Amino acid sequence: MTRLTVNGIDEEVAATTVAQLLADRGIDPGARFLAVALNGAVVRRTEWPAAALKSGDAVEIVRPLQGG
Amino acid sequence: MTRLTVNGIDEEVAATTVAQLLADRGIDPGARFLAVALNGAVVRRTEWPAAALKSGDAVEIVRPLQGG
Amino acid sequence: MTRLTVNGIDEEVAATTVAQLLADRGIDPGARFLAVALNGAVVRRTEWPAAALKSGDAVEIVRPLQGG
Amino acid sequence: MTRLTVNGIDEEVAATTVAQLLADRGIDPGARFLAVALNGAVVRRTEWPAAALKSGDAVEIVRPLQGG
Amino acid sequence: MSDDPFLIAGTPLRSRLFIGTAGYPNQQVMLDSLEASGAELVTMSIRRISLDGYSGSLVDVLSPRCRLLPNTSGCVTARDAILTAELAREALETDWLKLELIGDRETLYPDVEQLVHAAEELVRKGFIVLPYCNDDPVACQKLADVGCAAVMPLGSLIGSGRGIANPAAIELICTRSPVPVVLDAGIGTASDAALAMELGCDAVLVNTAISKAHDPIAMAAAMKAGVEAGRLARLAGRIPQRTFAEPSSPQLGLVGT
Amino acid sequence: MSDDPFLIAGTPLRSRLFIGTAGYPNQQVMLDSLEASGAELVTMSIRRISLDGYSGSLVDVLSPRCRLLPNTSGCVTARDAILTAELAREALETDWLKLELIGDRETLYPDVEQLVHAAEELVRKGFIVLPYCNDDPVACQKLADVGCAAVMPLGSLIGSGRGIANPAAIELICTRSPVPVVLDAGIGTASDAALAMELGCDAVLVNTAISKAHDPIAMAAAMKAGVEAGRLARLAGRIPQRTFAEPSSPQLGLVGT
Amino acid sequence: MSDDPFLIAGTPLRSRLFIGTAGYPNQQVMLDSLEASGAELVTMSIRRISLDGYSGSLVDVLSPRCRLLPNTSGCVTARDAILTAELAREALETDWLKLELIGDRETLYPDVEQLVHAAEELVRKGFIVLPYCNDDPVACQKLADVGCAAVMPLGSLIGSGRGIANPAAIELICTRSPVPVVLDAGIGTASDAALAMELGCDAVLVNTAISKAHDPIAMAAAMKAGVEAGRLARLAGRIPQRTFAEPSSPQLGLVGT
Amino acid sequence: MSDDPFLIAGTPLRSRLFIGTAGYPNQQVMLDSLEASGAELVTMSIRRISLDGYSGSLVDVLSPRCRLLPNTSGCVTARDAILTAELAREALETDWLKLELIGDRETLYPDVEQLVHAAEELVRKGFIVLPYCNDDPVACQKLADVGCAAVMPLGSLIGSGRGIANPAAIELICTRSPVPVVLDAGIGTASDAALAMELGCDAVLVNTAISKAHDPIAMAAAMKAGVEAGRLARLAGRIPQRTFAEPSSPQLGLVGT
Repeated sequence: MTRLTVNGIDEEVAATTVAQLLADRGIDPGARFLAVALNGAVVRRTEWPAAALKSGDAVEIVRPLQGG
Repeated sequence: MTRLTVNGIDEEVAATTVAQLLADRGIDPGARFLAVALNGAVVRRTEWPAAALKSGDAVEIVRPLQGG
Repeated sequence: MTRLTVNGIDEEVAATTVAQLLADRGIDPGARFLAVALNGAVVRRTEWPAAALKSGDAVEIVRPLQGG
Repeated sequence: MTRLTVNGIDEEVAATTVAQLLADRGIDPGARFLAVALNGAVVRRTEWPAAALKSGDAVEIVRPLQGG
Repeated sequence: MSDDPFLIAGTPLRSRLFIGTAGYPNQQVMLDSLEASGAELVTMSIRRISLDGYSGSLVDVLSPRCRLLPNTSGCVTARDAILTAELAREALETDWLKLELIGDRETLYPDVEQLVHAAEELVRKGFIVLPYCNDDPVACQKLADVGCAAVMPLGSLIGSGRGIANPAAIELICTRSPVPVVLDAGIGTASDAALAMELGCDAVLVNTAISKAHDPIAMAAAMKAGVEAGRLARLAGRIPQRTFAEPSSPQLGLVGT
Repeated sequence: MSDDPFLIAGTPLRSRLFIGTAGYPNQQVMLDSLEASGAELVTMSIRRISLDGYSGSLVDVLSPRCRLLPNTSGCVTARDAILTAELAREALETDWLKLELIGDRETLYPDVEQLVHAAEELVRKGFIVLPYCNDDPVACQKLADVGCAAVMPLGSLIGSGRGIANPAAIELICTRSPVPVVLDAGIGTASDAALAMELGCDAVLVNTAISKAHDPIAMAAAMKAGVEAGRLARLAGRIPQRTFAEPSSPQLGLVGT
Repeated sequence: MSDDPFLIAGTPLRSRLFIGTAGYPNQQVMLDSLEASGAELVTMSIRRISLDGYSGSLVDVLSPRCRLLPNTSGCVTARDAILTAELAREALETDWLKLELIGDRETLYPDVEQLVHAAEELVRKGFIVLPYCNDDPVACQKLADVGCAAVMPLGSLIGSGRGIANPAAIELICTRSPVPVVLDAGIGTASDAALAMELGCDAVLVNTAISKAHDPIAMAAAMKAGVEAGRLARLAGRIPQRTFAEPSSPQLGLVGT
Repeated sequence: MSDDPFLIAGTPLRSRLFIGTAGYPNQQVMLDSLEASGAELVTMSIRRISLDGYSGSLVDVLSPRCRLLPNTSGCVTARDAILTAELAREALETDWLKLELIGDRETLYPDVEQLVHAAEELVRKGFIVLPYCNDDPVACQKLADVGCAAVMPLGSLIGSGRGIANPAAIELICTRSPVPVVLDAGIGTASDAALAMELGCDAVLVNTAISKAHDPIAMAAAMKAGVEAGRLARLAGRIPQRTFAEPSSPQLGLVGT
């Protein structure tokens, strides 16, 4: 298991890549308008399958929402 | 008895002059800063003793008060 | 000749009716949007031929103009 | 002779110290409320006699004036 | 706005913008501005004909396009105002009247005391009276009480372009008036017209701000849009003014914090 | 107005009204308001997905209708703002960005010092940056100098509805700015939007005043008309403000005098 | 200011601040506030005595300290106002009168038409009439014409504390009035009083802003200073307002540039 | 007011009015105005001596009467401002400094970004720094955070006499500032100074409004009274502003009704 901070919350996950992390959460990686950052840097959608997660990583998974 | 309207209130009074009317109310006719009107006309202080009251008369008895 | 005050100006005129006065001035009495007052009272268009002028009369001849 | 920029103006002067420079200009070094900077650094009054001037130096000589 | 009818004296008007016809560079610009403004009610004055004969009339071109509202501008006595009103009715065959009674030639401030009396008599004579008045709610109430079809308080001095000098007074008049309130005088630009409508005015009368603008036709279109904007905003119900900030975007789920 | 093109960063925009998407009673009212506003540029925020899975997006309905302008609302550090900007670009495939960097959570006043630095870096990274800033002409100049595509000074506090607190400052910014000026924050009603345009602003951004109005759709239409009115008035060239009155009707030929 | 005499009806007054006596926490605070204000002219109302007998009077304490100005507050008809005025003269042995004639109980706006008629009659009866009126220059002129000793236009609604709603109107009245102008009603704080004097008013009448302040005595002193400040500034001749900046410090001889 | 002490950097000041020394008709008028103002803190600039010799100093006459506050007026870079500050300290033997860092020569608006950095360094060097800044609460907070002894936000452009353009912003700054707030720039007349104090400012700095007034000495006295009036009113606690009227006189016992 890997210790991550996902959207600000610490947790243990089985996933070892960004793509797996999304899948394990029931997030369709094909879904549009999603974006992911790993340790403060954006991970392009094409890199999700290859983007490895290691303990201590911080992941942000975001989407657009209403705003002013 | 005489039917008067005194400061807007109808009543029967025994008084037959303005001076008596004041006295019957415990108002010292010598008190300063008083003024009286009979049927819409001011009655000068010196005329109070002579100013006769008849039924239907309207009397105003006023004094200065705080104001803006 | 009759002494009139026409639109504020004193003058001698030959005209003896409102209709003549207009005609003498080259004002077509058939022209629309004209109005006439004689001594402070409006003279309806239909009364122009009959409306007699006597010395001392004041006549106003007006029309609409631009305004705010 | 030394090439200086004094209060923004380039000139050749004979003076070799700040004190001399002031004296040569008829500025009483004892006068109060004067201040001098040499190459962007303030030179305290006590150091004027010792403060050497070399070619290329920039000198500011200032005083308080009316202000808002 | 077809779902927002506007009536004066029972007559529906298709525009809440009234315009004056004076001071344009030329007649064509005036007509084009009238067109651009979409105004239905248009003011005219009544003046003596030039004595060297009478040469046609603006009315011919205006009357097919709009409803004429003659005024008594320049009158300083009730007598002159009433005579001018009757001549206007005779000349233009309309009972509608913008009643002006000036109390001071320099400020063109109305003489409200005479105004009320003249309005009362003209109402008696069957006129539909729209008086130019001050921004005093009691004066406006008196004018309504004597039968005026609307009240037309000033925003600021005629032709000054200073907009609405006392919005609180105009708003007070609007909340209390039993008849339509038409903001008259002082409008300088489109936001002034919009504000008038937001304060609760039923209509706005504009002349100089259009006719003396650098481009009168464009300003007429601006005033049309401004009146519509203000009316829509009034009906929409604006947010309250707050002393402190109120975030619009969601406050949760911020990145990286 | 086809004869009055408006470009930001070389891109023509068909409306000078930008609107926000937050705080509407529901999504349908938001979409109807967007329609009524005629706005092309529409703001969104970027937020963490709720961890219990992701359920479709507002973007699907908005993107066909308009150009999205993601913001960095809520960010208080340049680092978070820059990361949010890059996530926005990735998620929405647009380089456009409304840059917000808040210096105080209670007033939501921008932190202009950090704002300039973040803007500079984002411009370097290829973003089209529209920063929410204060009404300081020097700050606006710095933002233009670092390459911002526009400046968006506040009229008054976000969501306060207090309109334009300092019109002279906004006018000063407009007369001097080398880039378009978009009035952001504080607009409460249509006349505020009209005034902003009359002061010389190139566009207006509105959110709360529409979304929290009693009738958002009607207010969206009001804002559209207000922006048009103000822009037209600006182009038309308003009359000067005078201290004294200026009669509109002719001064000669008065009846009876 | 001994070098700046102020007269009403030929009577020199030592202060340009008039104060009302109503609404204080208690009589001592009122007297201390009067002391702190430096006011000479002080208003009172006239009311029916409570029928269960008469118990001494405020007048005993006030009359040695100041000049009393009875008012006709609350009157809505000329008849009642005139009778109240005559009772006041009898009770207080003064011809001075603040004439109030209310046209609307909710706004306490004056009924100017009745006011002019009542003023005319009271002047005929020998009163020195100071009428509370609206901010209409024509109304003020009429009041002067019928012989009022001063005019007292409202700044804003009585007791509202909104200050001077229409400074241009007050300034206009001041420039044209043949009699002293006393700003009455609406003053909320000291800067309002100063502004009134700067606009050209000869004096200011304040009641609620002092009596209902958290600390009436301190506010009385503030109003005294505010009136003096405004009067001094008026006499000193202020600088014009400029659109652009004007440096104060010398522009030459800057260090290092 | 002895019961209302005012300290900057722990130093008690006997007056809340600071004045500038520039632009007076002559030195005697300046000294008489200083006397009339009651000011203790007085600003001066630092300039190059005229090269044809040095001829005595204003400081000789000022220093016995007041505390000098040298400024860095005209400086556009932190480097020049810091050097000017150090020369001022050397020349006047004071650590007090009015820090000016101009971002734009036409508007004389401050360059707040450089201002914060220069202030930080000058504080490190032991100066008591009073920065002239914009009316941005975040900027004022940063200046306090780096150790400024006070903040001096502008009311409006230097020398413009436009008073306080954005009272809400000044009030916001006053409610939040951990250090004294001195209103600098824009004051045109006494009521502006009073308003500044009522908004919560601790002091006011005035130059042009006094020195360029028709009668500077009288205006200095007016400003003194205005500052006192505003401060007293602030401490007294003003009445709230109401939308409707609030009668002052008793409502019962009216005559004849």
